[in-house]
Amino acid sequence: AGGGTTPAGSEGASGSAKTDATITFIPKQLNNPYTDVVLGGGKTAATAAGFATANVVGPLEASASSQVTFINAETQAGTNAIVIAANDPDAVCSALDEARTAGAKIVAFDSDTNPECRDVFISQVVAKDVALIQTKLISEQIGGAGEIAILSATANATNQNEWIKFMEEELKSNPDYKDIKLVAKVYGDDDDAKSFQEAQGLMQAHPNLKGIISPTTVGIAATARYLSTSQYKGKVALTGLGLPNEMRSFVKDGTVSEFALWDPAQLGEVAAYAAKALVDGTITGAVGDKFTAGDLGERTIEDGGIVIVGPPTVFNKDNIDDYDF
Amino acid sequence: MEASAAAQGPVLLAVHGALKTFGPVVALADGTIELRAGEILALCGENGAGKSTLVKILAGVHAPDAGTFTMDGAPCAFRSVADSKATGISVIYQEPTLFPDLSVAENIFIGRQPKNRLGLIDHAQMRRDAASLFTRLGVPMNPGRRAEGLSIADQQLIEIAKAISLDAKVLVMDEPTAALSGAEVERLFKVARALRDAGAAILFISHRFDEVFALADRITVMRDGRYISTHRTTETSVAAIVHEMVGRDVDALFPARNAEPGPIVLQVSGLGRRGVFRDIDFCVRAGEIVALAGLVGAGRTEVARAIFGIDKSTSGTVSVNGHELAPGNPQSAIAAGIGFVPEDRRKQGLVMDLSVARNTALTLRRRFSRFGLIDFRAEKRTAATWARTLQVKISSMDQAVATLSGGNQQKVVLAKWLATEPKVLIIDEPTRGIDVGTKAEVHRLIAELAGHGMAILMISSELPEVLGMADRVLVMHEGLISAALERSEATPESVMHAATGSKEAAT
Amino acid sequence: MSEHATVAVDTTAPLADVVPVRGPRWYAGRDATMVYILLAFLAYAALSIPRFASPVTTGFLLLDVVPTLLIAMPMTLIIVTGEIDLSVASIAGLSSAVLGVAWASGTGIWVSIFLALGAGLLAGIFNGVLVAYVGLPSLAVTIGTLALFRGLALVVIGDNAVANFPNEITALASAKLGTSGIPLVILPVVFVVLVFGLVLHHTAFGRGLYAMGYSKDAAHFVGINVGNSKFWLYVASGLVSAAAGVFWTLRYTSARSDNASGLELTVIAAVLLGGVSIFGGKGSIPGVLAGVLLIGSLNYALRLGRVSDVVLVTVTGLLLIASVIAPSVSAAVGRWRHSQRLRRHLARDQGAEPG
Amino acid sequence: MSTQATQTRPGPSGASRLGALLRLRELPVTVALVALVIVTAAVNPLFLSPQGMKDLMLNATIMMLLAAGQTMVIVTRNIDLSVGSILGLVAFGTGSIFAAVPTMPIWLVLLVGVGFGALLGSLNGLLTVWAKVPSLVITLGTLYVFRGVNNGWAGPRQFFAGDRPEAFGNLSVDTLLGVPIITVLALAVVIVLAVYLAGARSGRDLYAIGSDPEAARLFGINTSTRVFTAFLVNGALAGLAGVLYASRFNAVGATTGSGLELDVVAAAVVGGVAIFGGSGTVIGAAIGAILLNTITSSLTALRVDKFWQQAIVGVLIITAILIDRLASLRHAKHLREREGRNV
Ligand SMILES: Nc1ncnc2c1ncn2[C@@H]1O[C@H](COP(=O)(O)OP(=O)(O)OP(=O)(O)O)[C@@H](O)[C@H]1O
Ligand SMILES: Nc1ncnc2c1ncn2[C@@H]1O[C@H](COP(=O)(O)OP(=O)(O)OP(=O)(O)O)[C@@H](O)[C@H]1O
Ligand SMILES: [Mg+2]
Ligand SMILES: [Mg+2]
Repeated sequence: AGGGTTPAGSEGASGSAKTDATITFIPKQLNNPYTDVVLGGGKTAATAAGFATANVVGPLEASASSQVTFINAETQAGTNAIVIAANDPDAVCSALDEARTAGAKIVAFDSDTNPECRDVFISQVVAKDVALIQTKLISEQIGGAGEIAILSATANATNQNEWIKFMEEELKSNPDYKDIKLVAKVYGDDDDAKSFQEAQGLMQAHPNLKGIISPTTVGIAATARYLSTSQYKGKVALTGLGLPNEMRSFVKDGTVSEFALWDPAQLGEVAAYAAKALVDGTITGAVGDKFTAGDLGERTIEDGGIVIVGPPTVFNKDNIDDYDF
Repeated sequence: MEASAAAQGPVLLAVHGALKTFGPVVALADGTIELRAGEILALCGENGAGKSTLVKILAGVHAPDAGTFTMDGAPCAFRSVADSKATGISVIYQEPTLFPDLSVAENIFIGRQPKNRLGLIDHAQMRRDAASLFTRLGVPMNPGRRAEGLSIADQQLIEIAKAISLDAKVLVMDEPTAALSGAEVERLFKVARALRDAGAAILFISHRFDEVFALADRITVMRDGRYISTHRTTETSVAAIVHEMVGRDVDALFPARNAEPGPIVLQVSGLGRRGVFRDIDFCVRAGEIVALAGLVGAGRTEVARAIFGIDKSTSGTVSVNGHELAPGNPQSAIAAGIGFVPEDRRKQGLVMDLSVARNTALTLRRRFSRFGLIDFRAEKRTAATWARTLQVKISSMDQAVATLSGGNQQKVVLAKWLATEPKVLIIDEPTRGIDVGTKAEVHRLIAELAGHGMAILMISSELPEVLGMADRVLVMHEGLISAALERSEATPESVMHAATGSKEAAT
Repeated sequence: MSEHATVAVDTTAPLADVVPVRGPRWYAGRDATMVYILLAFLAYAALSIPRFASPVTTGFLLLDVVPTLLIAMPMTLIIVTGEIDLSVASIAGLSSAVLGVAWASGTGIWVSIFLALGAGLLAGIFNGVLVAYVGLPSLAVTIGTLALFRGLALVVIGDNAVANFPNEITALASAKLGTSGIPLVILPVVFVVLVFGLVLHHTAFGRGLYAMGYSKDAAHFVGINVGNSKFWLYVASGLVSAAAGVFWTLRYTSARSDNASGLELTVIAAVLLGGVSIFGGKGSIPGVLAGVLLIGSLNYALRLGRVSDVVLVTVTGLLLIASVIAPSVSAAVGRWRHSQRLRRHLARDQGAEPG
Repeated sequence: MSTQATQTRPGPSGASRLGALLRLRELPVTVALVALVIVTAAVNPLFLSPQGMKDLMLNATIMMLLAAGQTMVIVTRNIDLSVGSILGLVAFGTGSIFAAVPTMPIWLVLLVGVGFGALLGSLNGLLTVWAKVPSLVITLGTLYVFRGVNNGWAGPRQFFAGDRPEAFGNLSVDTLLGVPIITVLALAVVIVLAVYLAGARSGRDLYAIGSDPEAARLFGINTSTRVFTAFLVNGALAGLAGVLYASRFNAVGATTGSGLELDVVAAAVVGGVAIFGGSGTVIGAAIGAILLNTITSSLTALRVDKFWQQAIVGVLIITAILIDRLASLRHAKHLREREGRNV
């Protein structure tokens, strides 16, 4: 018989706020600067929302199955809410199912799991918006014509793959982009050195390359580092999603002119409030449910059980110093 | 034998009461020697008497537990090998210790290679130095060759070259001749005498009394790790030394045999291995001992390996009791009833880190399996029986064979094969490194096995052993059988002639 | 001038009583120590980590160690012969990829599993031929096949992931035996462990493995077919690794090219921790079992205690170092005590007979 | 006794220079490298553009240093699996130093990095030598421990190229006669090591130790000191590689350099270093490192499907050891025939 707390009863006391509820964040990987900002926001908000304890556990490397043991341990610990950024949408599913059976609420954030295995998914932004802003930025930077390439994270990253899909569709369908040709997609596995060398390989394999989109913070920084140290600096455009703190020097030295990102801390905050609402029974995860995410105001669950955090910001020379994350 | 004029010189190296224990084993209880400049002192004792242990203490390999050591009258200690070398001691160990990946020349000069003006090693000079050493020893050897794959004899010669090149005050040789045949031994002796006459002190260990009496000025005897006595060679006899060594009289004569050979058991026809030997035709009958004689490098071992299937023959056949063996397949040879005691017991005969029991039982793995699972008890019992039969000196069956003395290791190899009760036993150098007492025992054992109908093929570089044991002698020269001599025809002269390929000896 | 005229020496001096003669005892061996450590840790964890002592733990913990445990079996035998197989995790990845692609292309699930195991078998044969018959050093070969098999997995499945495996099958992979919390898959795993244990410790083949681990030549000279033995070990390793890959795929319902990546070092660490000598010749299945379970339960206990993986990584490393250093230290202490006693003994002797 | 035996064995024979050259274990890998570069350049001329060349050299630099250090260790029949972790720790340390004291002179940082690496390497050496236990196990242990320490120290913190002085980053940008400065540095290190291993007595001792450790002990070679030194030098080189890593790449953090160990060993093996010690050269290992790095670049430049790349690298490694093996078998056979009898 397992000692300790009994798993939180499910729909028992609908609407009444629990005061001893616990929440655990499981990011894709610990020790990642972007994740760190997200979790910072999440933990602060978790306390504000009324969770008794907020924990962060997670693997040191972002492989598909590495999160399962953590979910198992949380299940056994009787955690009330698990907030997870899935490395693989399917690999974590059966473990999450067991956690739900034991009474935990599941919030996916940043990178979705299979929709059946979670209650809600907190998305940074509308996936399509992220894709479109990046295609728009690259088109502007290369003058609307030429070869471009994408340097992504891992080949299986759910969020990146979705954005890439939208980018490809947009490039095909939008007449403004008819002169832009996507010639390659490569993966840097969110590893600095690997992304660096992939960027280098792109330049060699595609001598006419005009621009690179890197929809991942590690990838864009590594690519920027390569460009800034090579003859391609200022000649090959680079945009994507990056952290202002990491990109500041590259923006200032002219390697990168504009890139985008949302406020990662807000992502964590909304996830924490959503988790609290689920645990309290205020919402069930059904489309149309509404909850208040602290200072960020009211949020609505949209189609597919998705909650959108907010629009992305575009950073450039003029505004980058206003941000610190 | 000529006694050196300097034999009465001052004591150079003195050891008194050296003690060395390995856990519960007392390897050396009272090691005592007094070595004079300009003399050759022989150290005699049974297997396990502690000779090599004493050598290793002098070499700085083992730290003694007690004992006093003086060099040139001053107390000294051999804390490390480097220490011992610095004191002027140079050692040839019982087993060759070469670096297979390095060239022959570098093996000799490692750590003291000649340097050029830039302070870097002068490889050409090193090769020249090595070549001149080999000329001095009268051995043709390519100094630039890698040491890998050299025969034991060649390795031993390199060890000798290495040791004499050190120009040490004290030269210790632990059974340097065990793997060598007459010609090389003779040359080694010439060099040793020259060194002695130049004032070096030489400690010489051998189980061959003819060598000991031919070379040494004095003989020190050890028994059970203790000093027994020292005599001038001219004032003692083999029998007296043996008596002191063993503590009783040993009948060193070869056992008398007059068994009628039975049917042919081992038949070798037209056996050949390209570039190594060819046209090997002979048979061994039940109850017969056939010796394969020849100089080192004549190809005897290679023939034995091919018969047993270690190497694949390129032509010809081997059959046991009429059944042809698959070439290059030791399992088939074992199944047919062949046992093979190889010449290099350390690398080929034994798994040094395994216990005596496990080693002895290695050949019995399948025999004691029931439904594929091994019957541990039956296995252990059989192993113990054979170890006892051969009087292997051990403290327990679980002792690793690495900790046994050379002779006792050889007995374990024999036990391992005798336990399979083979029809044919091939023994390569059966008494290499074995003391007189055991040697007589091994000879008696071989004779007894033959008496029970075992066919025995014995390879030996010791002429007396060949002549004393064999019913027939096959002599090999350069990969061919140059003579097949019946017992009556086999004399030292006829065998040596055939072995050296002299025309008149060919039959 | 033989001044040392035959000195009579008493050869029965009582030196033997300095240290009593002792044979090895099974309950004091390296493997037994490992089992004690495992038990001690489990007891400690049960008492001090909330919720550790529960059937839920058994279930999750055992499921977690299944791949390591499976692969550790052939790995033990291979390391005992003095070789190594670094490609196991890549073989698991390859089998996962094959399973996924076969299933996605409409092949029946059992046939797909069969194909996945077949891929492992082929991979094992490839390793086996290169190591056993061509005679290449296994460390080097399997560094090569580590890249090759992982690369083939990528070629087979690319950046896709196949997840829609039939529910009955994936449920089987994490099903429990009644309420005991023990996963169903443990039954075949126990069978595999028993088979490898018997083969290593109770058969002629196993004996041969130890012998060749110490000396290939000596093994060859007693008629042990070194090449064949090694070949079959690599084949077994390929097959078992593929089975681990299939289990991995079904448990996580995800066939991907990077499944099980990095597992090779975990397996090797567990095997070495279990007392197998990297030089070959030494080691046992019970020891390895204890080693695998120790790492597994340590892992789970730390996660339950929400201790960061950083600690786990560090502890694993320290354990590994301690496991090889401890015997050296205890031997050194033994030698020191022996020489102390000897010195006292000698001093007493000298006091007794002055001069 | 007779002197006949003298004629039964062949005397010394002068091997021709060409024969010696053909027997060099570095030859196959060099030929492979040259062929690869030529083929790639023929298909994609950009491959040998100044920028392409520079990238090739830069890519190989860090691996070359690691492979050279690893060779020293492998030659003594040891192995150091912890190099990736050492590199990571030193790289993060470099980032920390610049974060704390941005004005720190670069040479001092290099020195500190090398010293830090040497310290970690000497820990490996000490454990291996003192406890007389297999280095594979010890360094597998320290691989985990160093990585754990790095994780604990860095946490989620990372330092970026922007946090370091520009002059430091320029080490891996600026060139000397077309060769990047850090590559020049690495080449110098490789050459010094190569000369040491081939021409110094203590260098040759390393080969003796790897060839037969027991014989080396009996011969009186100071095995402990030599092996310890090899680990120390390897650690120092991994440290140097760590500093250069920080100069070249953008981010240094908790996971920097993880998984490098097997690539390094592979590079040495491809370069003809025998995994069980006793033979192999630093030059060979360095060429092996260049080859492994170049193959990735050229496969990309040849636009080979990237899913095939890893498989091809695997095939290459196996081919290299296969060729090495065949060459040594042929050599052994040759020797046998030359020394054997004419029968
Ligand atoms: N490392 C060791 N551990 C335990 N016992 C040992 C060790 N080395 C030697 N012995 C034991 O010490 C005794 C003396 O061995 P040693 O090798 O000195 O004999 P030896 O006189 O050289 O014999 P041989 O003529 O056979 O070479 C033997 O009984 C041997 O078993
Ligand atoms: N692996 C090898 N590589 C090259 N040459 C070898 C190899 N093994 C043996 N030889 C050479 O082959 C010749 C025959 O060796 P073999 O051992 O058969 O001689 P032998 O008659 O048994 O002599 P002995 O056993 O007395 O040394 C020797 O000259 C030896 O140097
Ligand atoms: Mg001896
Ligand atoms: Mg021979």
